[in-house]
This record gives sequence, C-alpha cells and structure tokens, in this order.
Amino acid sequence: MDKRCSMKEAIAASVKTGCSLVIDGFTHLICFAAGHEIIRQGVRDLTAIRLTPDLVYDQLIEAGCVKRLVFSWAGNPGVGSLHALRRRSEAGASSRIALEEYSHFGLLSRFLAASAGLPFWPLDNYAGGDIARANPEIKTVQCPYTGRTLATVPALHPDVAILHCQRADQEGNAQVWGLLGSQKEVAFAARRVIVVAEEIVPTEVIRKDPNRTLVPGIIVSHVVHEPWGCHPSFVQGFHDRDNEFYVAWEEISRSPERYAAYLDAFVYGVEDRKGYLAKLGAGVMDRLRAKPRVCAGVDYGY
Amino acid sequence: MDKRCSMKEAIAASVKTGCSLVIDGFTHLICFAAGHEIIRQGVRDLTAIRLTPDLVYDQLIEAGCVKRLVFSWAGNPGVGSLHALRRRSEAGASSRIALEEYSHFGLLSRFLAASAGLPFWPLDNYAGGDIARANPEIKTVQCPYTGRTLATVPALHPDVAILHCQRADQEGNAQVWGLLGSQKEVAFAARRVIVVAEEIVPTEVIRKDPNRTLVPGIIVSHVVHEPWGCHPSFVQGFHDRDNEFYVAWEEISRSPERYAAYLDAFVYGVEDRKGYLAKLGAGVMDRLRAKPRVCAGVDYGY
Amino acid sequence: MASASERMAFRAAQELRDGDVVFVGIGLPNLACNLARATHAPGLCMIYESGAIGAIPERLPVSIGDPSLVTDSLAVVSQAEVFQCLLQGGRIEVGFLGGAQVDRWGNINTTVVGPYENPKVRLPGSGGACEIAVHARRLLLMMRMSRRAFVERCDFITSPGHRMHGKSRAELGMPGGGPARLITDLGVLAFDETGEAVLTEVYPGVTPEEVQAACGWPLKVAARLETSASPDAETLRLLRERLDPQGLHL
Amino acid sequence: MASASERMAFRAAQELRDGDVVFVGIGLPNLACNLARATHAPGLCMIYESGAIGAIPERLPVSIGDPSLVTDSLAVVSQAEVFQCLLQGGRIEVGFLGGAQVDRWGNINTTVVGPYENPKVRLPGSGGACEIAVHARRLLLMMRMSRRAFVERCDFITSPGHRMHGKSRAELGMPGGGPARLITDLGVLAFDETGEAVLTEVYPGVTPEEVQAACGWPLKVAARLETSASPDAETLRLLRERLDPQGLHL
Repeated sequence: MDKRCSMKEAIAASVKTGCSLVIDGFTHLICFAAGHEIIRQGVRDLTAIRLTPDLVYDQLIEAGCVKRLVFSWAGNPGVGSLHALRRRSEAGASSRIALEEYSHFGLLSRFLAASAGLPFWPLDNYAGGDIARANPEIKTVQCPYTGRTLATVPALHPDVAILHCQRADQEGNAQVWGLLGSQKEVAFAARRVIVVAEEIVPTEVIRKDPNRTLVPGIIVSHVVHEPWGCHPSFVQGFHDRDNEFYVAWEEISRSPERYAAYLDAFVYGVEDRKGYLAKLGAGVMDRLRAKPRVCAGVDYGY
Repeated sequence: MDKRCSMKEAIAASVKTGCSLVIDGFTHLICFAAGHEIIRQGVRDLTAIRLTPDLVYDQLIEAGCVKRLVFSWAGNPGVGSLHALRRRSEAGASSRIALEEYSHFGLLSRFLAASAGLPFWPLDNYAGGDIARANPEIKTVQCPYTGRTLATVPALHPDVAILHCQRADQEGNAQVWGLLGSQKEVAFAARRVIVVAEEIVPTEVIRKDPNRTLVPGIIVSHVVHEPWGCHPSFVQGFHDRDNEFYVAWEEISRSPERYAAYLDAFVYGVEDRKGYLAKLGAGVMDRLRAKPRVCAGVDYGY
Repeated sequence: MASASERMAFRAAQELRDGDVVFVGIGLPNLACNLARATHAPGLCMIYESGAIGAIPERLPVSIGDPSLVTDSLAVVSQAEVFQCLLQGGRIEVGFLGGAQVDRWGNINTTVVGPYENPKVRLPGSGGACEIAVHARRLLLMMRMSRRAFVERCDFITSPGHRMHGKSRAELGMPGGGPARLITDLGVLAFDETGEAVLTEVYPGVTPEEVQAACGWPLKVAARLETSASPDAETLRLLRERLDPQGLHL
Repeated sequence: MASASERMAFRAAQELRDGDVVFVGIGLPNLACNLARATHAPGLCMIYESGAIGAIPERLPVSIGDPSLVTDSLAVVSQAEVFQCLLQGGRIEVGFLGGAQVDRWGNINTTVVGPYENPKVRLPGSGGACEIAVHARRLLLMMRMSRRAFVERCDFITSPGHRMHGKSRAELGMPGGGPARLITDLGVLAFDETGEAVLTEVYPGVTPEEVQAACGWPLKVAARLETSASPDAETLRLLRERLDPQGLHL
C-alpha cells in the first residue's frame, strides 16, 4: 500500500488538538519540519512527549500548541536553556505549562512498556532521590523471587509518533543508521506512526539490507518525503548538525520579540519545508552537506 | 586487548564441569565446533541452556556432558526428534536428564532480565495453560497501575555464552547480519562471553559500520577464529544450512550404535575443527558455499 | 482430485485477508500463506519467529530459520522484538498452530503424551506456540483428525484455547482472540460462544458421522452444515508446481 | 600556569584506569577522558548516552549526540540498550556528573532551584544523570565551588549520592558505588565511610580556609591534606593544542 503524502496531509490527518505526540530522535533525526507544520496548522493542547525537548518543542511551546510536556532533559544541548519553556515554568508564569518529568531511562521505560504491550515496566532506579517524589506516576513493585523493591513506570501510548529516517519505501519500511534514539520503542508504543524520510527508495533497496530496517511498514500510517526536514538537527550521511544555529538560538529565544520574529519568518511566513529551505539559503546547506564516508556492504547470500 | 585464542583454549579456560552454558543462534550461527570441543574435553554435569536444543545439544547429551537442560523447543526442525534427549526423558529412562521448560518467549525473558540487570521479567503469558504449572520458576506479579496479574520469570545468568558471528575484531567487537536469535540478550546475560568468528577483521572494518555491531568487545572474554565452525548450521553470506545432514541425522541418531559411530568419527576422532572439515570433505563445502548477494553500503559521513 | 493436505492449505488460505500480518510456521501454514499471497492476498505480511518480516523466500524453507527467509525480506529483527513487540505488542492478526493433541476448547498439546513427569512420548514443547495462542488476534488450528489427536482432555495444555481448567479466556484476561477455526483433513470446525468446537463444514463426500468417528469427544454439529469449496485445477497447479514442487508438505 | 578547568580535567583523568568503561558527558568529563586516552589509558572505552560505544571523534563534540561520535565508533546501539543493558546491567565502571547544587553526601540537583512546584530557576532535569548515579560503579563529580552550589541541602535530589533523606545507599539497596571523588576548581573531596565529603587535596596555593569559604556546609578536612599534582607543560600543550584547540571547555 502506498502511504505517501505531504507533510501537510500527514499532520492534518493525525495531529489533532488535544492529542499526545512524540517527535523522536536523539540529537539526530529530529524532524523540525513536522513541528513547524503543526505550528502552522494551529494545533492546540498537545501533550508533547520527548526525552529531550529540543528547540522544536520549545517552538511548539512558544507558539501555544502545548498544554503538557512529558520529558526527561529540557535544554539546548551544550548551549543553554529552552527559554519558552522556562518562561512558562518558572515562578510567576501566567500561563504555566504542566510538566511531567522522568529521567531518560524512566521515560524510555514508558515507551518500552507500551511497545511490549505491557501495562508497566520495572527499573532499578529512583531509590532515595526526589524524582519519584515529584511524579506520582512512578510507583514500585516487589520482585517475586528476591523480594527487592523496584521502581515502575506505566506504559505510555502516544497518539502519534513522528520519526525521521534516512530512507523508507512507500509502505513505510524505514531504515536508519547512526544514532537510533528511542525511535523503535516509540514507533511500537504509538497508536499511529508517521515516517518522514530523507529519501524514498524502491522496496527492493530496503530488501537488499533487511537488518537495517528499524521500523517495519506494518506499523506505519503515513510516509512523508521531506529532505532536509531535520535542520538544524542532523541526518548522518546527509547533513551535519547546524551547531551555529543552536548557539545563535540562545540569543534569539531569550527575547520574546526576536522569538516571535523568527517564527514569523521561518514558520508562519513559509508555506512548507521548501519555503523554509529557500529562506535558509544554499550557503547554509552547502556548509552542512555531509562529506561522504560510505561503508562496504555485507553479503546476504546463501 | 587481543583476546584471540584457539577453541581448545577458550573452552578449557571457560567451560568447566558443573557450569551453565548457552551456545546461542536460532537455526543460524549455531557453533557446532564449540560443542564438539566441549565433548572432546570431557566436561560433565553441564546445565545446557538454549531455546532450541539443536543437534549439537543432543550430541552433548549423548556424550554424557549434560545434567540439566533448560529449553523451550527440542527437536530437529522440520525433520523429527532429538533422539538422545528422548531416550533420556521418556518413561523407563535409566539416566533421566533434568528438564526445565519454558516457551520461547519465557526463556528469552530470562535472558532479557539478566541482560537488563533486573531480578525478574514480566510477560503477559501462561494464563490457563500447563507450562507454569509444570515449572515452579514461573511466578506472577501484579501491575501496580492496572491490578492485572502478569507472569514472571527469574533472571538467568549463564556462566558462559558462546556466540558465533560473521566477523569480529581481536577485542571481540562482533558484527552479525541475518537472523539474530537471542545472541545479544544472551551475551549481556552471561558472566563470560566467547565470540567465535567466521572472519577476524581489523578493528577499522568494524568501525566503518558501527551499527552492525551486535556485541561490543567490552563484554567479551575470548575470541576464536573458526571458519565453518557452524556446519551443519549456516552462516548467512558464507555457507548454507546443510539440510541434507539434518535429514540424514534422523536415522543416525535413532540408533545408539550409529550415533556412537558418528561421534567417534567426527568428534572424538578429530583433533579440532580443521580435522572435522577434512573429514566432511570439499564436496560438501562446495555444495554449501554461499552464492554472493552483497548489499550496498551506507554513508556515515557528516 | 485434491489431497487432504491440499484441501487444508486451500481452506486455510481462505481465512487470510489481504494486508493481514501473519505469524507463520513451516509446513502447511507456510503453504497456505503463500497460496493466499499468490491469489487473493498479495499484501499478506509473513512474519517468522526467527525474526524475518515480509519474507519472500526463493525456495520452500525447510526450517523456520532458513537463510532464504532472510535474503530479500523487509526486515530482520531480534527474537526479543518478535515476541515482545510484535506478538505481545498485539501486532499479529493471524497465528497458526498444530499439535499432537487438541480438545474441544481448542487447547493444544505439543509437550508430552502421558504424565509430564514420566511421559510416554516426549514432544518438542511449546517453542513460540504458547505465546502465539495467547496473543494472536485470530488463531487458525490445522490438524489431521484421529481419536488419538482429538481428545477428550489434553495430557498437557501447551497452548491455550478458549477454556482451560474450567476458566475462559475472558476470565483469565487473555489478550488474543483464541482459536477461530480448526481446519482438519475432513472438515472445518468453528468455535461457539461458549468456546466449544462446532463442525461447520465438511469436505465434499465426507459425512458428519465420519468426522465424529475420528473425534474423541461428542462433536457438536452446526444446524446448517456447509460443504467446503474444493481447490480448482488452477489452484492445484499453483500448489503443486510452483509452491511445493518437491512435494515437501503436500 | 594551569587554569581551573585544566586542573579539573587533569585531576579527573588521573581517576581513570586503562580499560575502564566510562559513561561520558560533554565538556570537562569528555576532555578528561580524552586526556587519559592520550596518556596513561589508551584502552579507555567511552560510551555516550546517545548510543555511541568506543567513539573516537575527529572533532570535539558540541553535543552528546554529535555525528562525529558515530563515525568510526565501535558500535552504535539504541538508548534502551545503553540504559538497560550497559548502565542498569552493571557494565559501566565510571560515570561523570555535575550540577547546579551538591550537598555533603554527594547528592546532585539539576532539576530546580527553589520549590519544585514553583521554582525560582527551572534547570534541565535529570536526563541520564539519575541512572548514572544509581548504577556506575564509581562516580566522579566535577563542579566549581561556591556557597550557592555547595549547599547544606539540595533543593531537589536529582541524582543520589551516599545518603538521601537519612537513608544510605546500602539501606536502599542501590547497585552502584556512588560518588568516589568530587573534583572542584579548588581541590578534591573524597567520601568517608559515613558517605560524607572530606577535603583530601587542595591545588597548589589554595588553603583549606579558602575551600571552606566556598562551601555551604562545615567541611570535613582530612588529617593529612595532600596537594594535587599540577599538569605539566606537555599535558597543558596536549589539552590546549590537540584536545580543545578552540577553547570550548577550557
């Protein structure tokens, strides 16, 4: 079944006001294009879930799309803060955002439980500290063999997962290399999966190297072809992380005015990702384009 | 650290009388060479653990190495029975072997628990049937969120895991493609890991395609170079499964005399794997050698 | 004239819908799936417990882990992922099972004949059968009928059906749908609302009395007993010449 | 003359042994590991929470998920494997942590300044810090000293040290060894058998009084206070010219 559609169509069909959402990818493969389209479509009251709410989640927050944030580390990695989030979570904030907070392993475990079809997941964690005290979703269970007390988290089934990959076929069989994040666990946890691909390839390309398939098409609803959809995040083998942008963002995002101007120019002011890239400019893309480091293939013969 | 040694050395250093052992690989990558060396070294009282005790486990049983078998499916796939095992587990058997029995997912879950450093693993299984009634290791736990009762199995840390792979470097960074079995889970569950490789490659080869690494060298104790060490099992990209041998085995293994003659010729009667292959003959190896089906590489550049 | 195996493969194929995700074993289930893919269900996705997803083997696989299932498949994943995410995660629509014994509730025994501690015959055990029976949304059982196989009570319940030791799936909170059809060499049994097998179809020329004679419990028979369609010449040619040319399973 | 950052990186490197499997963060811990690898511990294996094992980046990574950590690494694995098999599985010898607040038990706060429900400053949160603190066999804390950072009581315990809300690690059954050293810009603190931080080393020219002045609790001082070795010229050259030529972290 050909599941290809535009980003506009995929978001309109899947990301509804009030739903829960993961745009996954750990540093790598964060689909900014999807976040921007959600902002443009004016979706509201999202439960936004992600281990590391990156700049794109901060933009969703600034644009007023997010009611609740479920996360484990919120910052601009190696640079500074997520300022929209800070403005809405520190003392005196008028429109406070609801926060539900884990450690990385805790939130990951919620995906693991859901991906495995179990109602909870046990982990050896949280003893003594304050994370479990601050989050009533974290409970405990006793090991039936040793009597030890372990922490638990409940399964989390996001309504929608958006996963960027290097390549996919039209049915959504998605291949990824480099950092894998929690993409597989999120895909199996979610009720609906949108695969966004840097390249759409014939199914034969997928079949030539089946061990590279991270997400099988049988659990995918929509397939979107969106090259450079991850900028300023990166896609191994395609383009580098735009570290300059991440650094510059600190200043932009500190000021509500500059933040608004950025969103006006790069999100509201463009029709789609093509418009964004035109505004970004060929110079930036040339600077970030990957220098090839192609590995050898392996033999699947018998 | 260079961890290379001969199969003889790896087995002598690791597989002791009374220890627990997994030779993993699901149909694919079953290291018969290791099993034969264990038989030659006269190891006794093994707790032999494997989802599918294949011919090599039956041979360990026939040779008197095994005290206890932990398993989930015991047969000659698509052909018939494991006759040494049947002779020692049916009514009237004089030297009865101890059996500890799960379903595939149950035994796998024991490895999952151990690999994750947890004392137990929950699974939604065994309700109503007799597997849990026959095995007191299977218990239950209550979900702290839903109150549902789930089955549990306890962590299983084998003393030794033996894993065959297509290629490894001298530190034991092991790359595998094709069927993965429960190799990764077993490796992380075990106290000691022996990696057996069809090819030993420079570390640079591993580093060119890091997503292919199934078992990192940091958890590996010994590295053995043993080409064709899996016959009659197979190695994707190297040689096919010897289905003719699996079929012929049914008749050989039915008769204790023919079984003994086989072990005399192909196990006791040879010094090592080289001797086995010399006896097997170039004709069989030519028949089984894989016809190449090399996939394209991917780009790790940035 | 179709053989019993051909009838069973053909009848099982009728239960498969285009797009179904099927957990396949070796033998007749594999043939049934390949037949469905070659005819009315080209989008059937076959998953093997060895980890191959969307396999299109160039030869008939002898074992569930044949290398031909890997080459050109859509994905190869670990067995942990197969059992945990695909099966327990509720992603499998159809599972296939057979065994040495079946009872009226569709419970299957592949573990022992005789008492567990001192068996007359030691069978292979569960493998993935128990979890397939627990989790597949629809379970298709395929077994040849005899009073030795169709028993009043299984010596051991390896894979649960609709009612085990007096408890229903619902009472036990089991996720999958349980046995949908029991496809035999004489006819087809469905399961009524109590979970008991009911003969609903017989193959042409087979009488309900013959079916009862091969069954170890008093068989319920549907008020309107159908006659199963037979595979036509084209289907038989497909089965014999393309799908199992060596006659491994037919 | 070494800067405070250079001293800290140098001192932390001394804690690393050849062959150690280290869970690394960005910044000074990364530099300390690279220094150890370039000098006495060439077999150090660096693991990043992003999934890269045995990385040898050609450039200094800006984030923990930099593409340079992937290219030419020994393995890239999912984060589930990192946290579940490597960390919780007990495979990590050394972990590094820092934070906004630390107390005398080595508890670390990276969550909030002020009350959790109504914070003065919202910090990034745990990330993987909590599980590193729970599971690493040896934990190295690296923090610059000030009374604002070295506090009588953390506003929030994100990552447990040796004693939390009156309970010891042993009482709580925690697997890892807890903080081994607290490496600061003035000196080094170890932890005594009660789990309390004890000043054991000062950098050349620093007095215990200066250290106390930067610490929010009455500091235990070892009977025999050592002076930390300073990085020699060759080490400084290595740090400045090869390991952090752009001065990102020094």
